[in-house]
Amino acid sequence: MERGAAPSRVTGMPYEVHTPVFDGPFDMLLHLILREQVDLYEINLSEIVDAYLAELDRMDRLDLEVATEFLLIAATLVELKARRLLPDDNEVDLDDELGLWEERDLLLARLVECKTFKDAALVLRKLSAHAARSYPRRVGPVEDRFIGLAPDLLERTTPEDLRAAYITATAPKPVIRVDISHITPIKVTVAEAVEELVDELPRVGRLTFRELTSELVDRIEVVVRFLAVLELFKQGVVELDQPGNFGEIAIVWIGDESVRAEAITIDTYEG
Amino acid sequence: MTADHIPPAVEAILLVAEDPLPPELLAQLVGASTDEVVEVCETLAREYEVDGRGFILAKVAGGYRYQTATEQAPYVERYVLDGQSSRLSAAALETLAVVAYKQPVSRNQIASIRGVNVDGVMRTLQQRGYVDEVARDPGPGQAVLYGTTPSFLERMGLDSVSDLPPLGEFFPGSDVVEALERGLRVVPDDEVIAEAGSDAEADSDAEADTSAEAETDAEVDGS
Amino acid sequence: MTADHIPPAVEAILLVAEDPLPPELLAQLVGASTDEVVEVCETLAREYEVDGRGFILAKVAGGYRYQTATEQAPYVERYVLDGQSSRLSAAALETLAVVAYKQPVSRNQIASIRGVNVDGVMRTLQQRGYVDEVARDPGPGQAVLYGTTPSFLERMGLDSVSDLPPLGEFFPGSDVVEALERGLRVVPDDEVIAEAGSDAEADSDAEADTSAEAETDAEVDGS
Repeated sequence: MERGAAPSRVTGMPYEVHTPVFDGPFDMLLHLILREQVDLYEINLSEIVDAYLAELDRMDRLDLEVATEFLLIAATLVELKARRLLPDDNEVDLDDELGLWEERDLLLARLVECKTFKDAALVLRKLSAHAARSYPRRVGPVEDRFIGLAPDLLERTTPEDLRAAYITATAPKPVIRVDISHITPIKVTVAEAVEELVDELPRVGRLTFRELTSELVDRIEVVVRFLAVLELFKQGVVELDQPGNFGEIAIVWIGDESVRAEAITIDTYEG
Repeated sequence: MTADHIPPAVEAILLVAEDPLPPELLAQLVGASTDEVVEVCETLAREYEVDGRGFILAKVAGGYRYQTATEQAPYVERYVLDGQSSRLSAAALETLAVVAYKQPVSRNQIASIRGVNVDGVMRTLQQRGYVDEVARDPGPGQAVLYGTTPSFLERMGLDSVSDLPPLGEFFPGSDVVEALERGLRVVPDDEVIAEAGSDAEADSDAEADTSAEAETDAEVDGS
Repeated sequence: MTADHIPPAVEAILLVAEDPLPPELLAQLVGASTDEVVEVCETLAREYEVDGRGFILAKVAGGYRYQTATEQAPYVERYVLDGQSSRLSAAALETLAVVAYKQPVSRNQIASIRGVNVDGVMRTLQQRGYVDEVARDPGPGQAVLYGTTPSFLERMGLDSVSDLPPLGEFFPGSDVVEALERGLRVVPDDEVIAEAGSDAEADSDAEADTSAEAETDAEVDGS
């Protein structure tokens, strides 16, 4: 569902409960540097490099120019980071050094450009939100005396248009959302569910999934709990046992007491 | 005494309406009594006339709708003949599509699929010769059933109705699903917005048009 | 001096139009000069506003059209079921921003500005009719160049692309540039490290800090 969203597990900073969805590596880099005020030294580069590789993967056909560029950015980042980590040594080639500075400036310029358009996009969002509140009249002539006048109204309509129109006409109409979040706050993040489980499971020791979710009303909450359990399983702190298909799932805590929720790495679950 | 908010609300609704709107429906939409709405409409109609507007508010088939003033007919004709507008409105196209795929179908069935009254649109389609009465429902009430005409098929370049693009492989686009889901969501809006982050990438011709979205938009605007 | 017959004629034509009508076309239809028509439309728009009408005469995508007044949106939305077009995601909006400001622009140029592959987003935007191919790069490779469409302008409620605020307004402030500069520093200066150190201490009582540090350590060790 969520193509191209970079993994948002980010090290070098406290993980966030409301994990932002990144639209590509630049986005992630901008976010890390600007909002977290960290420098490259603190950033887990593999995330960003992974994100670049994921972008390369996404390309329908490998576009050499773009691909090279993406690789170049990733390489520059690695190089910058390596330079930050290694003790200064005098044998650095001056040309290499200058080249790196150049690459860095280029990268800086591009981040600035990217940021510029990000902010410009906010204006587009505002404009379209405003425009959406003014509905155009698209009724056309309604009087009988004009209806017959116009040349063939189907001239520019294809069978495909008709199919699309049918689909639109029969698509379920979404209901107006009633925001009741202020009445019943529902915990929907996997991170929070993990936190609860890590808090509760060591005390209880063993629990069935049914017991775990018996008080939950919302299906989404059940799903979130389930993801949290899977997460704990992946981390090796619980064991799962299911006697058969659709059987009761038993969750057994096998981690030691020192396990803390924050140490459980959460992959992002979208949607 | 009529509340001030009613006249502009009535004007706005009538502006986008495809069919004449009965005063009862208008009253419900703007939160007023039917009498008040009738009074408002009559006042508006008078104002337009006094101001010498090119449009009038006409009472047609038990409802109100905007029409062009008769004296402006020559200009309107010139525009219509010009061919600039030779296209079915979205509402008409949807109605035609429902008839095409569901025929034989009654007007009530179409209205319940589209969620709006379709009398006006059906009249237009019938006048243009794209749909016609094809049968009577054998059940009680004997509703008239509609279908598409040979002239419709000809214009669409189709041999028969069975040549219409199949609907079989259709699954709601992810934006439709998402809009539906959003309609049911109770999560904070930041998250909704973040999530919407990738929906444009999902391919879907069906635009998920929702009033729920309008709400989200408004919130974005306000933040 | 504007002839009296023009305003109502313009009103009547605009009432039956389904798309924004350029003043040139209106002028031709009502037998007036473009300037006269523009003046008439502006006067009409002002009148509707002064009279507190529920509709407005808007200039969108190079033409005039009737729209509902934004304040009436809540009432209109009660009636309109599917008037809203689906939300644009952040990715779509950013891509649109690049196309709008840089047009004509190739897909590669957009990708390199956004630092992300844009094939999917561009396809969706093109399907929705917001961007389109406008030219070919005369250089080698003859890349397709994209620009925004009238639908884009309609969606944004803009008369023309030149009505967008100048890009310069969005150029990040010196604090942002500085932060980025600091983030990409080649040589670790003592100050930055010292700062980072004290930050970590200050934050340590804030929730969920420890694991993060543990991971950073591991990562440093590993590299």
